[in-house]
Amino acid sequence: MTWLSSGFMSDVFLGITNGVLYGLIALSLVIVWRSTSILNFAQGAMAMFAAYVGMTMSSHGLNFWACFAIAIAAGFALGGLTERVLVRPLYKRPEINSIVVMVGFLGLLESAAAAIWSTAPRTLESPFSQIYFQHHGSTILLSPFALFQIIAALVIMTAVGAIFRYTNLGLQLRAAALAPEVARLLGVRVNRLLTFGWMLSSAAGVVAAVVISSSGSIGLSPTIMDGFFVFGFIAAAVGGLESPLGAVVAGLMIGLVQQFLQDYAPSGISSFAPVIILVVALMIRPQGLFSTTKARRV
Amino acid sequence: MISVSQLSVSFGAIHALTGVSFDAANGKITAILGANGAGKTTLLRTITGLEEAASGDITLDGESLLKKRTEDIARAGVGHVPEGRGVIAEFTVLENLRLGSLAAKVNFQEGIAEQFELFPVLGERRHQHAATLSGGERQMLAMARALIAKPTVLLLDEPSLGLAPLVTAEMMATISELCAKQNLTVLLVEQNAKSALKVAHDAVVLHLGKVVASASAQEVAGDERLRQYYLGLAEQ
Amino acid sequence: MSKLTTFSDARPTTTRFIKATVATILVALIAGYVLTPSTDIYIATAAAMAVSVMGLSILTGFSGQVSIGNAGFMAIGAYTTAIWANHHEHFPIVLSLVGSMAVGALGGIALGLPATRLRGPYLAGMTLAFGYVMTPFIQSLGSWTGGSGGLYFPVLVTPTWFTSLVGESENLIGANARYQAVLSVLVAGIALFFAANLSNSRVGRAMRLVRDDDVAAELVGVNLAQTRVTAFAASAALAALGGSLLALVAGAATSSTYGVALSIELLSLLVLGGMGSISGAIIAGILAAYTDLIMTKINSLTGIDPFSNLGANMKGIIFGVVLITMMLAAPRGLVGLATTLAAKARRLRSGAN
Amino acid sequence: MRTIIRKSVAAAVAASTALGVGGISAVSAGASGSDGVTNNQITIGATVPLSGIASAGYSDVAKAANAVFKYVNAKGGVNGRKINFIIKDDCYGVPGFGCTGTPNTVTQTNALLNTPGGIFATVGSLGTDTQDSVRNLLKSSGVPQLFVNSGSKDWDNPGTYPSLFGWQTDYVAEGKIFANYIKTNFKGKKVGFIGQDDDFGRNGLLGLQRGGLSIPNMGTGDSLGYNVGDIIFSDPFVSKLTQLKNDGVKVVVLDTIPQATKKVLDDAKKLKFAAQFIISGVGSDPQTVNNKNEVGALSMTFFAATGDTKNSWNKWTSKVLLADKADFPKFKSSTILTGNMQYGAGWAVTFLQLVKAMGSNVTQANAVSTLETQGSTFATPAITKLAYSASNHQGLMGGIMVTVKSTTSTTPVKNAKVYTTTDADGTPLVAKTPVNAPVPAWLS
Repeated sequence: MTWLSSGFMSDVFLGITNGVLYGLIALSLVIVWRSTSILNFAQGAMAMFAAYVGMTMSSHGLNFWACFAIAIAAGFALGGLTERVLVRPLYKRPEINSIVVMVGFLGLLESAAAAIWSTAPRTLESPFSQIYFQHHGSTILLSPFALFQIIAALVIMTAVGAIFRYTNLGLQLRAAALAPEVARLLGVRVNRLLTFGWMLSSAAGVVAAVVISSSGSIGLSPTIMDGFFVFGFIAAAVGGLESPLGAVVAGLMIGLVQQFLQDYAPSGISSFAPVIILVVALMIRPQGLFSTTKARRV
Repeated sequence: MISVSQLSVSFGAIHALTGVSFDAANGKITAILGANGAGKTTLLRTITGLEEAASGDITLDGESLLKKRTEDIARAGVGHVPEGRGVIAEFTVLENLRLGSLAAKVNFQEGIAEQFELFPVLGERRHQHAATLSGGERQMLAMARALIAKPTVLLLDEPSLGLAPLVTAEMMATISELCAKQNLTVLLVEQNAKSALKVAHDAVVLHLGKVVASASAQEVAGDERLRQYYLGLAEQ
Repeated sequence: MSKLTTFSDARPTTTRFIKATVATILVALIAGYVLTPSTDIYIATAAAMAVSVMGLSILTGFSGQVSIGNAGFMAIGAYTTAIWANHHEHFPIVLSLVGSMAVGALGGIALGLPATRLRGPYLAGMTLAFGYVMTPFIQSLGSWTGGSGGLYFPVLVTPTWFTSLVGESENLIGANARYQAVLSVLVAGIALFFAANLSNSRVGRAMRLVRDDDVAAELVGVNLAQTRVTAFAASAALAALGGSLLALVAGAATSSTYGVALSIELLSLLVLGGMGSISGAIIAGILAAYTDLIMTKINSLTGIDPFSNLGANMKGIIFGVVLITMMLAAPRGLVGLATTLAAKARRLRSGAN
Repeated sequence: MRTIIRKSVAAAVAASTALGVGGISAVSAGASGSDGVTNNQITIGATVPLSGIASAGYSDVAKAANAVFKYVNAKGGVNGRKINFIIKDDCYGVPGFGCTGTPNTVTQTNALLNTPGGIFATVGSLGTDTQDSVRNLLKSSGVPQLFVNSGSKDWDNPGTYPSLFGWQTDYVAEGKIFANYIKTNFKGKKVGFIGQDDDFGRNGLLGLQRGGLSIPNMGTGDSLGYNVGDIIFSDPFVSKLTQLKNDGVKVVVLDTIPQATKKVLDDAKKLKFAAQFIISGVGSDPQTVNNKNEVGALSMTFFAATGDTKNSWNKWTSKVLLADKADFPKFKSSTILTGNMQYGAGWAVTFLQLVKAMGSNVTQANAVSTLETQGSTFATPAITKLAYSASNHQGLMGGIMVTVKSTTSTTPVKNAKVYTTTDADGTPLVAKTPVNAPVPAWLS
């Protein structure tokens, strides 16, 4: 069983552990993009903010899972509120309007979080051991927490996929995204569904934020999601913003490539490897690798 | 009864509809006729709230529709098969039908059984994506999707567009049959006045956003002036 | 979509000139005496930022391509200037500025060529990636760029004729700052003039045509790819000029300054000022230079302790709120807002007559 | 078409001349040529990160210094002059949210230079890259750059930058002290190193090598160095630590910033790699690192251990911070100082001593010569003397080994000695008894 602790498998495990988070963030970007054609630059900051709302409850004596639940609830609320107040006036406006508003919201949330909770990182109690499994004296780079992280991300991804694929709600969400006018003519309450799409996306992001901030002593800080957002966004663009499956696969791919480059490429390269992946992928297929739409609408 | 009174709609400086008034009787087919750009599609879209009226009123059984949202109008029993049919190409036939049934809260299994009886070809292709259907099949799907919600009013926007004459005739026959069987109020927008007038009870002729005639289908069909100038029909 | 502000104006040239002069003098006076008594460095920064914002305005305002990576071009300009200055003890400023613009334009073409295939969020993503990669890329060039520490060179030496001209020879700091301010404003004035020219040229019209309807543009014979790449090149050249001016003022080029955050700031300033207009770019430049002072003022007026969590982050909060409300309420920026208000006032006046 | 162009020209020219006029007319109100000194006040400034990524922890440095100045001002100042301390937020040189309006170090330093009445010096500005970027600006402006908050070697260069002074023990000297401790206490054990791949890590490694340890130089892509960018987006340490563990390393020296220290300690725990960690003072402050895994690690400080509540300077600093309710609203008499607070108080006291020593002759030139001639006699919270001279602008040259006792405090190692040294290869460590200069009466 030494192959599990080999350098190759070590990189695979670490790559997957990071990659599922990129995938989760990418997925939540795709949900919003598909339904409202808005690229949510504030996605990471919204997740961070909701995570703060929930996780600071631990200082009131609540345990990890209760705080997690509150954070997710806060994520739902924040997502809904954002759609109603900020995003709704942006439909049918030029693209730059939504980019700027969401960028402004990103700045507002990060500064507000720093003002309320300070920039000092807040360590979160982790519910699972972070210590890597040992096998016959050699270390396998997977820990109970890493497994929790991978499983939690996969569960959310599967749940989101199942909602879209198999439920009536999902059918209506897809219809509202593909043909909003037709959906309304069939009695679908499109506005409510758009709000719900943002709530769902926001809550999925919160799961990523909570896992990231409790995955070590780095802790929760206002800017914690910045880097993850950039990589999640790159994953979404590489996978094709229309494709949830593409987002997840691209997220995993970027996690793995980054990990392997870190060990086998000169230092410094790995920090911008995902950008190279993005450029190459967009050169091959400008609409994303997994997108089914034949060409971008102009 | 759908009752339109003094309805005006404009897009910026362009007046799409000006002072349009007519009644569409329950359980009857009212054909809305006129040339391209006469305002037929705008009329239907205003009824279901997709366009905003500048003045006037539209009522369904006495209740105004103007302040209502599209989805609420649909839930009140107004089915609208829009221009170009609006089937969702990425969905299968079944998914399209299921989408149509959700808001009305009808029994889906019974609903599809009914529709497949009415349009057997849809039953055969139930798992195919709508993108793979022919023009006629798509029109059937669009109608079935509207009918599955058991509407009391059905708005049809150019159902014959792009269909072969034989298919058009079949389609018109189906509409006529439905109207009779289910006591459906139908507003039928058509450029193809000839086939529409065959099945319609009443007809409204629009020209440049104004009503030039509103009478029984027979009367309209018999008016030589209307036929020549507004409906583009040659002498009988 | 409402049309963006363009430069066409039917009023006579002289009136416009006088009005523009009066308005700008007023702004400069307010900036000079109300906010702080010593303004030269702020003016130099404002000029440099105005040029950089104008660069983004050409790309985003004229040709409709959203970029979240223009600070990368500023970095190219800053480092070209810094490397040049480190290799030549006496460097002619004009050559240095022109050289930076040329290298910047090359960078613009290099990014513009692949970017022409992309639209919307993919284009934004590509530029974001470019901006993101610039900092580590510059740092990885090691001895050439001074790594993460950056490059330093003697600050702009003020010629003696200038020092005697302003009569401040006893005060080196004052004379230096004055020289930098005058130089920056002069260069910015020339750059903005060229931007205005570009806007009204055949190329500028082609850009706007492509922005509004690229299918129609192609039908009337506009070469889409060429127009888009030209926009990238012009935009990058101006951004590089702005970066070069900032580097000259600083006597340094540091890679961390030109990160994604600055790109986002450029975009925000563009929106606040008003896209596609020269006055918008000038307003944006002034805002950029004075934000910090304004915030200090706000803190002292509201009595918030600048060291407290709230005080230290007040800037970001206000910036975010202003950006959001501007975009939702006045998407054409301060210039658009002023135009609308002026038109309203005119209507009211003519209504009264 | 032509007229349109002419109009735009007109507008652009109008704009540029107007701005120019605005600039020139501001002459009379502009910098007056003075050096920030009046009969009853000395104006100094600093650029520090109050917001943005680097503000956590570091913002306490300037706040503590500010508290010291407020305390002394309240007692009437030094020689009748109060200290007017202007702090500018430079966001660590990185503009961004919370850091809008391009307030990078250069702009903010320029803003300081243009303070009405001028400034006497920048004192206690923070960061290596950030302060490197304004060395020339300050030099050409004739304004001294005092007590830069960084352990880089860049500040000790009196030939090129005669009015630039560092304050803290540099990373090379720290490395030599670590090497000495390792050679005495961990004889024969294999030593590993992880450091930041820049000036910080390279100088620290050089110190270890000059102290007699055989650790290879950092190469690209090897196990020794990491990029700051890497720790933001991923975790470069697992593979490095695995390699060290497999190589049988028992002692690991870290030249890491606090965020990286956290990750290394976490990863070592995850890997069950129980080595003795020795962490640079820059990256070891327990309250900043705030990690249970740090307990037991070794570090170096040039102050009394934070846990030493009996130390006179620690007591004095606590008293000063307690008096400043505005900057330290949550500080209680029982609160344990952080390294950052000690640090801010340290250089603030040094500046006060400088002002005291200058007497009535408060000029920028005299400040430089006073530091060079009398700096080594100043009583400060530091436990070694400042080594300022005409040829040394570095400042402190030594420190004492401490153990991290808890996530809030440190304690000296057994039989702790204060060592002083120079950076040069081969110069030995000199053991000294800790300087514990009493707090001068005029300060207490």
